[in-house]
Amino acid sequence: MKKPTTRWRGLVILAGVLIIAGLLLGACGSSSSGGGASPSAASSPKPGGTYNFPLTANPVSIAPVNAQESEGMQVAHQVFEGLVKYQMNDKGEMGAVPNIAESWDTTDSQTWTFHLKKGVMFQAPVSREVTAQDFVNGWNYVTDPKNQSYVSYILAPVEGSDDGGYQVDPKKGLTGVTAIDPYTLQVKLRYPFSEFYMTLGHTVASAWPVDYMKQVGAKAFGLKPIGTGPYMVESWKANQAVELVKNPSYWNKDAAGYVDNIHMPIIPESQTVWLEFQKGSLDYSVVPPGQVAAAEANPKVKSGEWSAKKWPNLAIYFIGMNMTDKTLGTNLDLRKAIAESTDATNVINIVNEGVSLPATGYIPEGIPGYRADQSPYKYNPEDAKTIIAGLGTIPTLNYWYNTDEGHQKIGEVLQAGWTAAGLDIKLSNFEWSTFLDKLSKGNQGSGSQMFRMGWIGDYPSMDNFLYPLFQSSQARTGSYTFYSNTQVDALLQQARSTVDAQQRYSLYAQAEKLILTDMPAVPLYYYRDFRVVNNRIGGFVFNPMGFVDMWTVWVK
Amino acid sequence: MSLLEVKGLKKHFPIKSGILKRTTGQVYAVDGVSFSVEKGETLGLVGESGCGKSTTGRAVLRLIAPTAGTIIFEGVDIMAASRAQMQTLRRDMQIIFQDPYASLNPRMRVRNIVGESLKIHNVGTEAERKKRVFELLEIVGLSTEHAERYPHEFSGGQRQRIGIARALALQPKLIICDEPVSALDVSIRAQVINLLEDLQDEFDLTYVFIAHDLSVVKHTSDRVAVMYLGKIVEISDSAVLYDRPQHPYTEALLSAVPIPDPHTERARRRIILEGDVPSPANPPKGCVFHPRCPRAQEDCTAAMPALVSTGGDAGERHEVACYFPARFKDGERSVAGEPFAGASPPASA
Amino acid sequence: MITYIVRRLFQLVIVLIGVTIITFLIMFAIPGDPARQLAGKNATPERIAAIRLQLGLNRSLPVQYVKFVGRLAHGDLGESYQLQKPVLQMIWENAPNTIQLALAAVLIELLGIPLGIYSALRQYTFWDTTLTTAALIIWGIPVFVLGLFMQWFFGLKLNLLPLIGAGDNVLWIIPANWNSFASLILPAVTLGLIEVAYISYMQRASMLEVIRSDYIRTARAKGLSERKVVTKHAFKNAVIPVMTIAGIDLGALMGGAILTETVFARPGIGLMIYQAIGARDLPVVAGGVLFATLVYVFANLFVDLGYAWVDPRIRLEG
Amino acid sequence: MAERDTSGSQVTQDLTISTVSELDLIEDKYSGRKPLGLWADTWRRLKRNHLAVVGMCIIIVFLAVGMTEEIASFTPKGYLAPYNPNAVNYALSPKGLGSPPSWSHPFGTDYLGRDVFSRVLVATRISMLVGVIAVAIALIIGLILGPISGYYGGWVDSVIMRTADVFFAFPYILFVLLIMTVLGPGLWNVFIAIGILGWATYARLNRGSVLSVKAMEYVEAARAQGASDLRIIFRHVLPNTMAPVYVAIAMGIGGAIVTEAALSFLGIGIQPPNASWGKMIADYLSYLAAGSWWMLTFPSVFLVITVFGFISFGNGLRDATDPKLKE
Amino acid sequence: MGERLLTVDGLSTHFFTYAGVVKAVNGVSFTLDRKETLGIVGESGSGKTVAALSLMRLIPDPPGKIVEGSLMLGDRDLRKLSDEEIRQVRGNDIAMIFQDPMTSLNPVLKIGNQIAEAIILHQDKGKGEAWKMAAELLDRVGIPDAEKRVNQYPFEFSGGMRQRAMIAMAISCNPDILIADEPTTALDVTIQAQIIDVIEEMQQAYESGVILITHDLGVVAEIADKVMVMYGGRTVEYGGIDEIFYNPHHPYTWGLLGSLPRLDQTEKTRLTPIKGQPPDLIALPSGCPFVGRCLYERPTCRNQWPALEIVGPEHGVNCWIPEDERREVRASLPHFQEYAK
Repeated sequence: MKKPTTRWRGLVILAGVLIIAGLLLGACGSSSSGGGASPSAASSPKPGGTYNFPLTANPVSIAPVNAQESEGMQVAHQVFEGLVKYQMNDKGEMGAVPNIAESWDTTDSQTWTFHLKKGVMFQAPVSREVTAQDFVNGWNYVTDPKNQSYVSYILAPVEGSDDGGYQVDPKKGLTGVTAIDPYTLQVKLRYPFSEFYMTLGHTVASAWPVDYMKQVGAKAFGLKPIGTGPYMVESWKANQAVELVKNPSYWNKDAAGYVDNIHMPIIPESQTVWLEFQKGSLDYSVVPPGQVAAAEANPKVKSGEWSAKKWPNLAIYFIGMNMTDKTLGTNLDLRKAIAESTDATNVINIVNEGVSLPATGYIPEGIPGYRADQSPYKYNPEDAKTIIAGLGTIPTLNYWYNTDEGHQKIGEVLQAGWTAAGLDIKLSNFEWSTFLDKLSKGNQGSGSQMFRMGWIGDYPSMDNFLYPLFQSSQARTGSYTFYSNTQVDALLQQARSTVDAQQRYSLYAQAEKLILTDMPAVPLYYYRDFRVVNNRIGGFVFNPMGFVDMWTVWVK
Repeated sequence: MSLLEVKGLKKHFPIKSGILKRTTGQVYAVDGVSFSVEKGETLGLVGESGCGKSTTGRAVLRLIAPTAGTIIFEGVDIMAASRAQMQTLRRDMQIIFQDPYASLNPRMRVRNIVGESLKIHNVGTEAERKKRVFELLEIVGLSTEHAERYPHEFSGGQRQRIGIARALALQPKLIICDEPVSALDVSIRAQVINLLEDLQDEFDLTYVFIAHDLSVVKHTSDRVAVMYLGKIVEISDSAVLYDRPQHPYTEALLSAVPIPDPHTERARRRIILEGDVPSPANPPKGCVFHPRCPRAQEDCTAAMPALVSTGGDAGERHEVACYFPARFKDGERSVAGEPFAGASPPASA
Repeated sequence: MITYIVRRLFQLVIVLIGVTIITFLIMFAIPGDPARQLAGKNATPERIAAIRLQLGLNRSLPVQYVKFVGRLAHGDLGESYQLQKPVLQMIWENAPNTIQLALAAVLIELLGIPLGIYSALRQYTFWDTTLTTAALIIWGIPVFVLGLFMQWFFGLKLNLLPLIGAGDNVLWIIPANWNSFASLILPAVTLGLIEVAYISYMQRASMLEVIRSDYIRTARAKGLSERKVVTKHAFKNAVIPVMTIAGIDLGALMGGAILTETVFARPGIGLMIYQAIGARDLPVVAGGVLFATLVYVFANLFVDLGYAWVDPRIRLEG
Repeated sequence: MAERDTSGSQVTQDLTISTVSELDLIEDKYSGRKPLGLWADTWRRLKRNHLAVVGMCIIIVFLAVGMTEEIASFTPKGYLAPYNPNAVNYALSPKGLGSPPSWSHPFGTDYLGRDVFSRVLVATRISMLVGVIAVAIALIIGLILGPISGYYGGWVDSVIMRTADVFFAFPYILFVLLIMTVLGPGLWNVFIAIGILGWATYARLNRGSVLSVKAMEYVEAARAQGASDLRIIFRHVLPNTMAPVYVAIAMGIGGAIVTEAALSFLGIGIQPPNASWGKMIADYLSYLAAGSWWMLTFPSVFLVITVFGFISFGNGLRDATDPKLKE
Repeated sequence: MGERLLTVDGLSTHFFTYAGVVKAVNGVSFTLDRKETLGIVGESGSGKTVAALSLMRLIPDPPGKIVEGSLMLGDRDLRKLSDEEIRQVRGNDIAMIFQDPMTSLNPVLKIGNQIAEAIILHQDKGKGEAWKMAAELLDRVGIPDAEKRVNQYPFEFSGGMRQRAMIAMAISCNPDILIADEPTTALDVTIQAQIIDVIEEMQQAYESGVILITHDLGVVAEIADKVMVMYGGRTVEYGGIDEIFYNPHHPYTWGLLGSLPRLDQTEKTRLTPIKGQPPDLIALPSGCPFVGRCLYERPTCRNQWPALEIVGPEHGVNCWIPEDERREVRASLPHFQEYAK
């Protein structure tokens, strides 16, 4: 069957392979051109319409008991309110301002009295006024160990709780919290804590009807919880979407919200979110890695149809070092050299595409009391090289990160910098659970040495960026560095009980400086979140706690 | 003493079914076969496919484990032999297979195929073994240059010669020839038959010659056993059996074989049996042949007649398992209306 | 027949036990524990210990397994650690999307049958070579690359179809409205297209074998037209083995759904299990794997029954 | 893909008379030149299949590249590619988006300014290693258990085959994922995870062939000569059951390379700065939309071509060894 | 005899394989009359099946091709018919029974369907009627319970029954010519006797011409009227049944007859096999394919194919050995001593 016509066959095959493969893969190169719709002129807020806001994961929980990760808390933020809420002041600092509480007073920072507003109503179908007893019930519920709240640690300072935020004796309950009368709530702490009121903006401390929950059952309540906020949960379909509707009988007429519905589809891949946004079905989008510049240059951004902006976030990315490790723990020079050769600029410019800001300390800008340039070890690769050359042979060091494309790239840039300084670095990644497990066993020979870690503020206070991370009893689970310094511990304790704000800030700053000098963790950058929003929507604000106050947005 | 004596050999294959794959039935492949083979003689084993002749051959060599029965080879009970004893016994008992394509390992050179048993039994040195292989090849009519080739380079007849050389390697006493020529073309078939005959004379071999082709069996065998549905129905000296068959099945079988001679063939009376051979999983009650037997009577449905010696006309060894065998007296054939004295039907009939 | 089914179900139980044991063993060998995952990143060891106690994770592996099997016998798959929701309910919610996806993918795979037959009948022609080459290239494209390309091209560039999600499932596994049907297309094509290559290759081989068989020669000897020979005599014989493969693929696609569901953000069993692995949510992983296995085994069983139904030679004996 | 066990146990019965039709004879004997060795025979048929030949060339080229890089990895330089595959050069990656193909960097550079061509070349080594070693592991397990299962039958067979059933029923990617989670990331762990799950395919495949081969007369002949079980299995049975296994190996290597890519996409697998094609695809995927098409395109093309090569070669091999599929 | 049905003249069918040209059939001529049975005898590879398939133009193309010769069915040249016309011939004018009844029936179609199919195709009958006829045909070829059997599948039939069904299928359209290609090779001897009987009976009933292809000279002796002996794609000898068996002229025919063990032999004689191995079809000599195995070979034999020599009424042979020498040699062969008179 040797026909002459068979000769082209091999060629066809090869050409086919190349052409089809090329078509499939190369075709994706160009990006779509912009549509023609002109942006509507800015107008004043008006009610109605739907806001489309994607969630990037199925929330673990959207009820106060357990809302903990950003997605669940984002939803809860619209539905629940606490005694205080976080707001930025004129100086660009976050602070806690009264919300359900009208005011509070304390003399010793240990006993606190909160005066509640009248007329704060639970959403339908509960539709009754919120009283101090609701807080007592709610806090008791979340700190009761059998209710498996994993965020109750926020209430750990309250008397009757242990360090983990569980009641010491569930029979007695959370003894520190009592309702003096329907509008007065008294909280006794285990120790003086001047910034206690700031922690109470956290969802876990919100007002919610425990009696109603007991009526309908915890599960039903978990799917459709009732709060006091401007939006109510209409439905939550796991892995599909959360739907919110406007609360028609919201108590606070000043923040009643404009849009009727908030549609929150759950889309795990950022690439997909971004595509959906470009199609116009979302009003808000994250931008996948590598596409920030392209997004900023997008014609629709230029034309004003979309807005693209970097929003500061009260969060820090740092490189932890296991202080119990033989090589790292005892060698301050090495840690210093590592800090000096940590190439934050390229991490920010190359990997983060200029979105984040270089960190000069552990406390991000926007926290009251923030001080710039706290770290004594500036980027200085030449000096690092000299130090390392003087240290003799240093064994290969591990750098660990949890499995993620971005963390990997950061690791690659850091590795390049450290390698240039003369270190030998081995990158390894572990899936999140394993990662934490190994880090937490850093003092038991799990091999942990250097690793990436991040900290997102629970509440906007200096304390929150130092105490849980570096206080001796906390460092093993906070920063996973096993850092311990009695001087730092003393300073932090002193700061906690100091009522005067400026004095307190100065104590925290001293502690921060001390820690930085010991360098158990290299601060890499402060987060900023690059978000593109559709200007169909007005009033969008992305607050530094990572939340969007959706009651301020409106459809133009 | 016979070289080989088989008594009551049975091989039943279980039929498994049901949820737990329990045995729910049996295929009675070989069901109570007895015969003996004298040294130097050829016993032919004929029958149609499914009659159990090949199974019998393999069971005799314990290539498949018999279900029951005794096999005595040179006075040694093979059934009781241990693994090691069996190993030694295998030197004396060999087999030649039907399919010259399937019986040679396609991945081995002829040298290794023929010499394998020498190696297994540690016969001689490497050089001696090589010499022996060359010798064997020449004995079966191949040349030494064939030793390095692979089986697929040979034609069917040549392959069968290789198989024969392999069987001869350890100078066995008994060779089971399992349809050794049925896959070969007419002209080659004769070559192989002649070779087998020559070897028998030269090495004093004893054959059990299994075949479905009655002409070949007649040509090669001294005695012939006819099998039907796992049982021997008739066994006799070759000439006697072909000349004066007593069992109706043997008669039918013989008459069905066409003779390559138009005049003779067209003058013959043929007995055409009705229907097919029943399944060995469900053999008929009574005489296994009775549903197809032209002579069947009521008696035949009760029990399988035993294989008994009829003495024949001239005192030959002739055994038949039939209630109504043909009898020959002074060249006259008669089928008794009454049961033959040798095997009385059960009283209940 | 009944015995056969019963025996297969009996085997199924063995397979399920094996699968659950393996799942348990693996989940216990995995570093990191569910309690930590639940307790949050900075939980204290005491807190983690408390949660372990609550979840019953402090008990030994065999004890937990026996408890699991005991509950399973009552049709209870337990409750998700993370969502505190019955696993059965989670499966019930996620299964329609996955089953839809797998079934649709199988339907798309079946396109390989006409392609394979065409190739076989035109063996060594230009189109045979082209089709075979194209099929083999698609075979090698990783499913996520193909999926993202599909999203980009059909979802965004042409703006024809939804990029992600599953729409609303009103009628369980039937995509009853445009929304849920449209959102099925891209993932199903992505998942199915890669197997089209496989099916068409198998079909081609099967057809080539059948077309050379004796009974095809018999059919030709009867004077049948070539079309009739192919459609009446060859087709059924050639398609039966390929249908078997397609049926078994239904089960295999359950696994393939993980990647597709991730790319297309399609809430389904695959995505559910994937997320549960990350969360060390043992009951969900075990339940999900059990479900996927059940689908696989039942798909196999139905294929065998179907096989016996179309092919008279096969008798399903116990 | 799922393999199906089509072989059942057979009851040894009297062999029916074999019939070789004349046409078969012509096809068997004269579809080629004079009888050659089995391999030569297969090769003769294989080389008529253009797809398979192209596939084989692809395999040879990439295996050669992979091997060269493997050897080079032991040299002080550590690679043979034109540039150090891991050398970061921020100047070549303005805005972290890499730079497009140029004369000095024919495949462009990636987000860290690394030379994509060099990375693709060096990644060939890892991808080939994943394919070859993972399949080797699967093969070793499968080719021990398969013949044992098929040859001995009975409860041994039941245990092995039921275990294989469990492995088949377990969704594959999920299984690999779970094993990887247990083992943690790392090159060898990728080999092991992919390899350890592949055995069932080979075992089942081989068992089927063993069942048919052990009924062959030459196996009986060996037994008749007193050969031990081991000798029969390894000298007579196994060598004759390998043809379908070779095919499965070719396809399996292609499959393993794709599976590794999937693992990389899910974020587990090869550790940076090492790279396989799959890892590169997963890393570069997001840059496509940013317009840096070259990062994704080249490793993808390499991967697709290689998998194409293995599968078309495997398919061709199957056709060439399948007696029923002769042209 | 009866009317001439088929005249084959110089048929050559070659297979163009990668290894070279296989001359499977090389210049074969024969005729067939109504009610006549032609036996084509030869060993495997002799070209007998290919010759039969060529008649129906069923040679797989590629690689096979009828390269030469005329195949006259009555006054129609089968080689010149269009595809459509040759389909009309198949099954209708010429029908065929194949060697292996196990594989020659479609396993997934009911027996009735497979028989009725040809009836519907060629006889313009409705489906119901065709099935009824199918049942009658099954009954005719001796299958009990035919009414029930038509609704069964091939696997429910035993080998002998399948071959009966194949015969029923072949005679369903009352063909002029029935080709039986080794119809009994795969069957046991008692079943073989049944099948031969059926074929003979059907031939009588339908007055067909039968071409019986076999390697079994016994079967030929039983039913053939004339015999064609093939070797290496060539006809080496043809003639009436008695001529071939009692007056053979070709050394190959001698060899065949001499190598057969016979059931009716009374004393045990040694067989006289043909020496050597079957020929390699791809490297056939340009002369007689039997060279190398022939004991009476001469130099011409290798290079030149001998012309047909008529040695008796309807008896031809292709051999270079002079006729008297042939007679002499034959008389010396042990096998023919008893015919030597």
